[in-house]
Amino acid sequence: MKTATNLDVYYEAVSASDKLAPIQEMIRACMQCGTCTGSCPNAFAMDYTPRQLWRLVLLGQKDEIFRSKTFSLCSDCYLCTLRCPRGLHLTEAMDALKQIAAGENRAEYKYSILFNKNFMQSVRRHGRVKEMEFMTNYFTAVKNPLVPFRFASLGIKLIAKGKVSVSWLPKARFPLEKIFQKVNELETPP
Amino acid sequence: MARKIGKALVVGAGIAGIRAALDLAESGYGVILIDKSPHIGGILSQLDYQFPTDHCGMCKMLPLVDRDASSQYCLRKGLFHENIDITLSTELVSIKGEPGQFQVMLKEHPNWVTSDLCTGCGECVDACPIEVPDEFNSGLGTRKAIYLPIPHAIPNPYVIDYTVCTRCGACEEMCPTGAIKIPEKARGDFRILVVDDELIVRDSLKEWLAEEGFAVDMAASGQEAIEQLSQQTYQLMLLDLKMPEMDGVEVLQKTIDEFPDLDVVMMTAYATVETAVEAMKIGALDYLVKPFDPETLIPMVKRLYQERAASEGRQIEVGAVVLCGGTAFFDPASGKNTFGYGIFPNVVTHLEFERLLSGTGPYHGQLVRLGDGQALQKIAWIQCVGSRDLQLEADYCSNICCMAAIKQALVAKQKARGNLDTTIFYMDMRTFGKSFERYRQQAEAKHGVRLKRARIHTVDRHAACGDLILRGVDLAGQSSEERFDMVVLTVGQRPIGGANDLSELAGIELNSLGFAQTEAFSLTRSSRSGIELGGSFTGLKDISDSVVQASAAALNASRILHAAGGSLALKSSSFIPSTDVLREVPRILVIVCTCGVRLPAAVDTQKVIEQLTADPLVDGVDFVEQTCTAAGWEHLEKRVAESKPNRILIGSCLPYVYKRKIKDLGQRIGLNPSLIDVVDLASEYQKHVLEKEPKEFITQNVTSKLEMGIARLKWIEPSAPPDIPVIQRALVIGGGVAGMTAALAIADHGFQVDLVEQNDRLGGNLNWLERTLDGHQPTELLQQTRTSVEKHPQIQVHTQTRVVRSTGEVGHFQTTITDAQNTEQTLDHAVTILATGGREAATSAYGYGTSPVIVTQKELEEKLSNQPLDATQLHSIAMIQCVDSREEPRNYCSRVCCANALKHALHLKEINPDIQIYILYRDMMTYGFDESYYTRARKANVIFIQYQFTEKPQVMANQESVRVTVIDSIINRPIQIEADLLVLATGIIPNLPTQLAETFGASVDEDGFFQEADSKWRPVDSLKEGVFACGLAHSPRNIAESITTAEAAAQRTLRILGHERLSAGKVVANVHHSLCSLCERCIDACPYRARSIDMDQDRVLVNPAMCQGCGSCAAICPNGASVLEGFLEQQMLEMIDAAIG
Amino acid sequence: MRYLYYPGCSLEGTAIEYNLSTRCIMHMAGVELVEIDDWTCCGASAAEATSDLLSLALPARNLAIAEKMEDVDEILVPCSACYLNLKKVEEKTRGDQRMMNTLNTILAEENLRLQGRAVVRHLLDVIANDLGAQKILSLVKHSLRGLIIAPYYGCQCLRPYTVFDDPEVPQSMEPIIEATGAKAHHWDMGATCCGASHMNTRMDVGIELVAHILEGAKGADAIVTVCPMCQMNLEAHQRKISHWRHAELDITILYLPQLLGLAFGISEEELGLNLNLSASDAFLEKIQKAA
Amino acid sequence: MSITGKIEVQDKDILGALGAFFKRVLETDDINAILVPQHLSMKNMVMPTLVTDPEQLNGVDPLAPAFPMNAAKIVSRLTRKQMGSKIAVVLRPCEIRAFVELVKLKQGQMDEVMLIGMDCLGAFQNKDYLQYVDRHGDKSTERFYQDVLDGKQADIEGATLASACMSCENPVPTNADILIGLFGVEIADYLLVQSQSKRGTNLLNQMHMTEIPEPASRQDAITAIVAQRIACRDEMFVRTRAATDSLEKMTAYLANCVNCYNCRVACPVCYCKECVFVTDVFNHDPSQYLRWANRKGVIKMPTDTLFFHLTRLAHMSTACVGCGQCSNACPNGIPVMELFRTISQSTQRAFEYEAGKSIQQEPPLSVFYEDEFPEVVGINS
Repeated sequence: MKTATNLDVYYEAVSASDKLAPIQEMIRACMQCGTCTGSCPNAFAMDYTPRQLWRLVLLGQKDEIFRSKTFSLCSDCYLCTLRCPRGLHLTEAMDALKQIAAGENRAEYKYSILFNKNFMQSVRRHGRVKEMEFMTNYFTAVKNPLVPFRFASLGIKLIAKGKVSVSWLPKARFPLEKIFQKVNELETPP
Repeated sequence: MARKIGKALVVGAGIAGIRAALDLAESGYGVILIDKSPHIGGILSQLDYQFPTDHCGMCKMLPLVDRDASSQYCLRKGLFHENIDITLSTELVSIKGEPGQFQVMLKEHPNWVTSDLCTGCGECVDACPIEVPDEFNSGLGTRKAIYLPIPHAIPNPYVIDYTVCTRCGACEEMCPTGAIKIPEKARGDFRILVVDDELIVRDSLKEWLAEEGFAVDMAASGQEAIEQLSQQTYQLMLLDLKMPEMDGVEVLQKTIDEFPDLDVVMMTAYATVETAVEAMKIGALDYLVKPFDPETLIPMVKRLYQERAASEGRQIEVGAVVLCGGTAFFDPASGKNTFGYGIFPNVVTHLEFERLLSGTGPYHGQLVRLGDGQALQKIAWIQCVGSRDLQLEADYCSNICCMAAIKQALVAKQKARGNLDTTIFYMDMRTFGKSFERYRQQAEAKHGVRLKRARIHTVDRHAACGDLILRGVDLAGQSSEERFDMVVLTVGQRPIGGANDLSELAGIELNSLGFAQTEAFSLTRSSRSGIELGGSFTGLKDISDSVVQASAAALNASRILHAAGGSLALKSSSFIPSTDVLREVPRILVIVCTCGVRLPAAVDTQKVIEQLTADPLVDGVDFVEQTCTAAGWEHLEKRVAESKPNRILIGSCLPYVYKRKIKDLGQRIGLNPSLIDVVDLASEYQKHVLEKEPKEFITQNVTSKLEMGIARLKWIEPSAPPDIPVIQRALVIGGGVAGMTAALAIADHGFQVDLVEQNDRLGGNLNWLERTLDGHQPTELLQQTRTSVEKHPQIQVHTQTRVVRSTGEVGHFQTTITDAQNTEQTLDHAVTILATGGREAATSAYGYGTSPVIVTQKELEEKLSNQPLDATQLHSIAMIQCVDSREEPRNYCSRVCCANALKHALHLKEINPDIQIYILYRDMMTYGFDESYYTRARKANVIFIQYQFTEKPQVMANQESVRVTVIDSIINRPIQIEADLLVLATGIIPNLPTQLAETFGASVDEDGFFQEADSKWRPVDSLKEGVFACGLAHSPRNIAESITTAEAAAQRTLRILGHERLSAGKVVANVHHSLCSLCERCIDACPYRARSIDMDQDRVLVNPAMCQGCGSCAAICPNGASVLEGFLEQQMLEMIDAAIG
Repeated sequence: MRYLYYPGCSLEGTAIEYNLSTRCIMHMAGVELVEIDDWTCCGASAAEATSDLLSLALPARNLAIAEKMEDVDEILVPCSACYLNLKKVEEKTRGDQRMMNTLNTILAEENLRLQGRAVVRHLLDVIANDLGAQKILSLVKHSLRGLIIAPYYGCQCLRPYTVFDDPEVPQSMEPIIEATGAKAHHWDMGATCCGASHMNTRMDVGIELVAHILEGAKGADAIVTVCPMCQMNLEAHQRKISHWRHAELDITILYLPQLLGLAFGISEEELGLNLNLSASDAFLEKIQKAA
Repeated sequence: MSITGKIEVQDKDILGALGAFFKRVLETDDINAILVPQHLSMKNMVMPTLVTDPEQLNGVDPLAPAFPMNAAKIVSRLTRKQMGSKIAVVLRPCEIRAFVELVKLKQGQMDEVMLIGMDCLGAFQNKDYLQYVDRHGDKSTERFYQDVLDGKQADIEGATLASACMSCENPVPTNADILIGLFGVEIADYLLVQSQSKRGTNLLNQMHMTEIPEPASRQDAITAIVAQRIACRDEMFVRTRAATDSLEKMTAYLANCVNCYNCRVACPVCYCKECVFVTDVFNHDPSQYLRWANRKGVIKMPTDTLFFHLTRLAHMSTACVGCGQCSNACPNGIPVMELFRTISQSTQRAFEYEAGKSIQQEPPLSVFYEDEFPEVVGINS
């Protein structure tokens, strides 16, 4: 018989204040049928399949979840949401996990978080996204010299086609500072 | 003796309807059995094989005593019972009145084919130009507008599908017997009013409809329409929704009450469909979305026209109604259709697959790929298609699909002689019924059916080879892709179309899912007294449960009839006093129907006469044109009156058609009807004619058939069938809810009942059950039932009493009982019901007994109700399901434990929402509508962890807490649960000592439960007639289900108790003692245990009421000491002789 | 016919040609497009991964402005990502007063107010259902007979809201393609995922997904898309993918309106065909020869 | 526990030794009577005698090549009901097997009989035996067993073993309580005695037999003789099948039958009180014969001969032990045994049944198994 001491998972009751709670709420009716995993185009690249991820969420395995790359690999294709026989909003639940990861600035998801952050900064500043500005900022932020290299040829192509204006600033500017602030205000608990 | 016979209406002639009808008819009531389809048998007419035996067996439902009252052959082919009137193609229109006195309106679609005249030659089919999908083969083939609804029915007249028939009359011309008469009601009499403000719409509609021969008028506005309606009678109004001034809805409101006979169809633009739907609520029949073309409009108008033209109303009076509305199935082509159903030819539903397996199916039972005709090699079943799917608003399980899929896989494997790979993709394998678990394990282990726990979402097709590709994920998380030749979608139940209408017209409630709602603790009682529910109308069920429920429904209907004064009829002998011809030399009159000119054209009639009259016993041979017509029959009777034969042989077609006529004729001329016989000549000689056989050959064939009939008649000994006296009392053993229910049911029919209970109080398990999953109160039920039993003047309760011994057989048992004071008493009774119950199994698994925090489900329930347990103080509870169950030696599912776990979990969550509850399960057996509680429990944050049988949870406990370690199947890692309480679901074991069962001639199955005569078709009977079982002694069941078995068992006894003497069939076995060598082989061979040896007299005895006339004894007896009345050896030899002559 | 028009950021940058061609063919079809004033970014997929509320507030702003503008309520959106984000607001506020109030609290910062009138329409929906194949056929001047075109729908115009087509087996593009005289390529990759922003963050995964799609298009002359993200993913990395896969997977990728424009006889320049990264000369030649 | 012992033979007087042994059996407390074949006078057949007086065992001769009847019928008569006493019966292996069948058919009981089975050397047909005994007088038995044990089957002093015996593959009894063995035994010195049941062991224990090991030569001798017989049997099967493989040939095979029903009377397992062939069923109307004749122009009289044999085959072939009494009884020399054994071979194999082999095995056709003979029943096809 296995004894408790050599278990690698230890289950703790999840308290309602936990950040996972709202996500657990979203997927409670899950019955582990695996339709999500079977449908996911990115499952092949995931460490935990979506079904396993939801299982970990239900079991409150927060550390395990945020060690996993699974949710960051969700490309929002909505197939699982469409197909889930329980009608669960799984893509939204994936997004919610991404949000927690972003909020906690978790190093594991550096690229996605930086990508999104820089994107949103661009939006916040100009109202519309300036691809050149945002990509440059992203490349700077990831601090990995290889990443921009991968895009170099594409970037040159785009510039050559005149699709990415070399000018950093958009023609029109509609800063969304107020909206960002208000959202932030509403989301910050009193 | 005054005979008050009640009458009941049974709606739906599927398996449940047939069972209910037969039960009521056998008790002596008159039954009207209707079905809206043109055949009986319901869905089962399409299914050839049933689990767990993998073949049919429907005939086992036929009456066992007084057998001659009904047909005694394949029940899938036909049902005839003298107390049952079957009207097909008939629908219910309304039910008015009170229980005991309902006025029911029926609508009959008269068939344009006179069934008595149709010989089934099929020439009409060749003539018919219309071809439509064949519903019998689930649309896998086509049929004509005139067709056989099912290929095997008897009688099997052709019917015309008037919704597609063009009335071209081709069939009418072809019919050789003039059986087809297409009514010439002109469409011109059908007046249609088209109301639309747009001229172009009015004009085109008028043009299309006029072309079809309808009378069409037009109105350009609502006002105009109302004026026209007041001047002229219209049958149909096509009404535009959006019109200036007065819109369609307003017109509808103004006319609907004034012209109740007017059908209204709304015409609407896409945008206003919702308004049109509203209009239907006011009273419009349907709507059409503009723009529409004639292809949409014309069929709809035709259908409305036909319904009006073809329907005839009929009012009947009945005391009670059994409503078996049936079920529909999910259409996988509806909605997203990710399986490619209807797109890929080899994606079929499991209903269609039944037809593929069937010898009468479109491919004659050959398992081939549709399309290229290659032998199937790999088939996949996908479970839960349209079930357990919240997106499809189907938060329920369809009960039967798991077993259906396993059965299909096994039958398919058998057909393919092993050269077939079968895989079933499932979520939970719900093998909750008796013997199902073993069946499943055998399928896997012995026959190699693969079961994979995975929900498949999409079926793709390989473009080049047509293979179907399934992608799924296994438990370990591995995605896999597999190819199959065929994919079978096991589709879930849906309420029948028109369920709402049916509920409205019958005045009964539906549940939120659209199935019929039953009352608390009943599976048959609808919300309206006097209307009982049967079959899958209350949720899909397997044959066994359907049959039990139908008998229970019959019982409750019978109660209503009885209470209303329609007491069970005491049957007077139906034997007709007639001339004693036994001592006379046979004088046989042979009458041959010429079927117009067909017979003389094919046969040398003179030669027939010559050959037959060579036999001195043949009194004469006569030819009559069409005995089936009134004139022909008159001629026959005249001829009989002239020659006064003492035996009559009629050579014609369709012998069953003459059954009633013969009875009448016999009565009139004082001849026992069994001395009049009909042989079917037509079907054979017509076949020979088609095959162009020479005339001599056909003549010989016909002669030989007639000679066989003569040989049979010569040897017939008309004697009254034997009967046995009945002591009209019942014994019920066991005073739990099942026993009490059965006792009350019988006593309510006026019969004395002895109820024997070994404990000092009645109630059994109800004494500790506090609540049910669906929120009903067992305590109240117990209180009521116990009081009724104790107060009932017809029930003698014997508590602290046991059965000592019993002798005898159906009709008269003598049972000795002994009470606490060891006082013996002998009871005489006709029937016995074993309701000895069951109990929660004891266990020593998972550390039970070592710690007070490890309890069973029952103990938890008791702790919760007596409240030594304060749920508000608990933090965490673990529950383990299937303890010692679904593995040898208790290799069965106890059916109630999963529901119980949910019940406790939800109850605990209600008291204390913060308790963490973990349910460790193998397969959640929340079958049927209980599935919604499973969902509810998950939503209430109960954590469900599936464990593998091979890796059971590990438990470590001290006196305060327990630690459960379980490998979660999904993440495949051990999870540890610290719990304050561990609850074990140990399942149910029966309280039916083998010795007790055997005392009554019954037996127990390998798990100690009552062994049914047949698990599907005679689920509460023992093989020995007169002994029945119900409740937990029969099988694990919840309260309502147990009660239903009790009602069913009671109903089965009423068939016997209702008679002073039990009449056997005419064909029963007998023993010629002088020839008998007492080898006793007949006793072994008798499948009905009807034979015994009388030690005192050294004789083999036959109980005529138990004997079913199967002839096994006569076959095994080497020297004819065992004989079957009506099948004498001389007679058989002579018939064989005639046949080969 | 008149629609409000929300081009979205991409159509001002990497997908200029989508914008050009959409405007061209709509003009040809007699459809008037009224660009929403001062529209801003819908949040793309980044907002979703950052904040739930923000991902609704950003599109809500645009809907609120739209509702102020004209008497038409329908907003035509060519970009699928933008479409979904805007649509999500429409769906989530329907019947949910609390959500509506929350968003309006935010929008009040810019003196905007959402009423819930706006109906978000995808370009494909409008082409397939409002114009219809019949109308397209009537506009074709240069039949594309002889060409085989693979319809690629992507995800977000189909899912999770099933508005105008089957979300698993979409078909709306086929009659339109066939109206141009070309043949639709029969494949089952039309509704699969292109990997979205994986190309930026996890190129290995993105390439895997795109490679499948390109492989599935074998036999077609071009793939048409209705989303800038899909277009970019399918066309930008073809060389690399071909190299990795050891197969020639280059194929022309066009926006649907570009294809229609060609059939309508509009010049390549006007349609911005020169801006495509993957419009091969061979394909353009075949177009010339078609008919 | 089986016991093997020996019956000492003095002066090569085997029959004498057997007589003495049976006498000792009869003298035990358990046994009140013994059924054993004896010569009543040397000119006679050897017939079963029921002996209670040990002094009346002088003519014991179970080794004579005479087999006038299958004694299973006699044992059945004796045990059909409770007798109240215990008897020992000395039987050939085929008689034991026939009795086992009869017990299963409730025509006898095992409780009160002690079965003593002899290694069987075979026998002549009745008429051959009478000639043989005529020729050799009181030496006939001795000459016979010497010849047979020397390996002769045919042409034993001008006579031939009955065909049934020549093709009998069961010369050693099974299901006996006590076996008396000859094969592979130096019968000049002793006879082998062996218990085959608990009851037999008990009895031998009471008799204080000298225990010896089974001689090594015995199994070889048995194997050899069984092989010889099986070869003979199989050759007979081939011959008989060829002679009966069509209705016409079968009719010819049985053409000599005169409906005397002797074969039925002689058959040990034909147990009916009154055969259906002597009931009214076959008492046809006189006009019937003419009708039959009319149909074909000629019919063989008496009728129903083929039907009679087919009926018996249907009823009894699964119980046939191959004792050959039917052939022995036929006045017209029809090889009835050959026909029955050939058919039985097939029917018994079909039901995986061997007549007389085991008391536990249910006779075929008592129970209908849904899954048997799918090709016949038509289910599952």
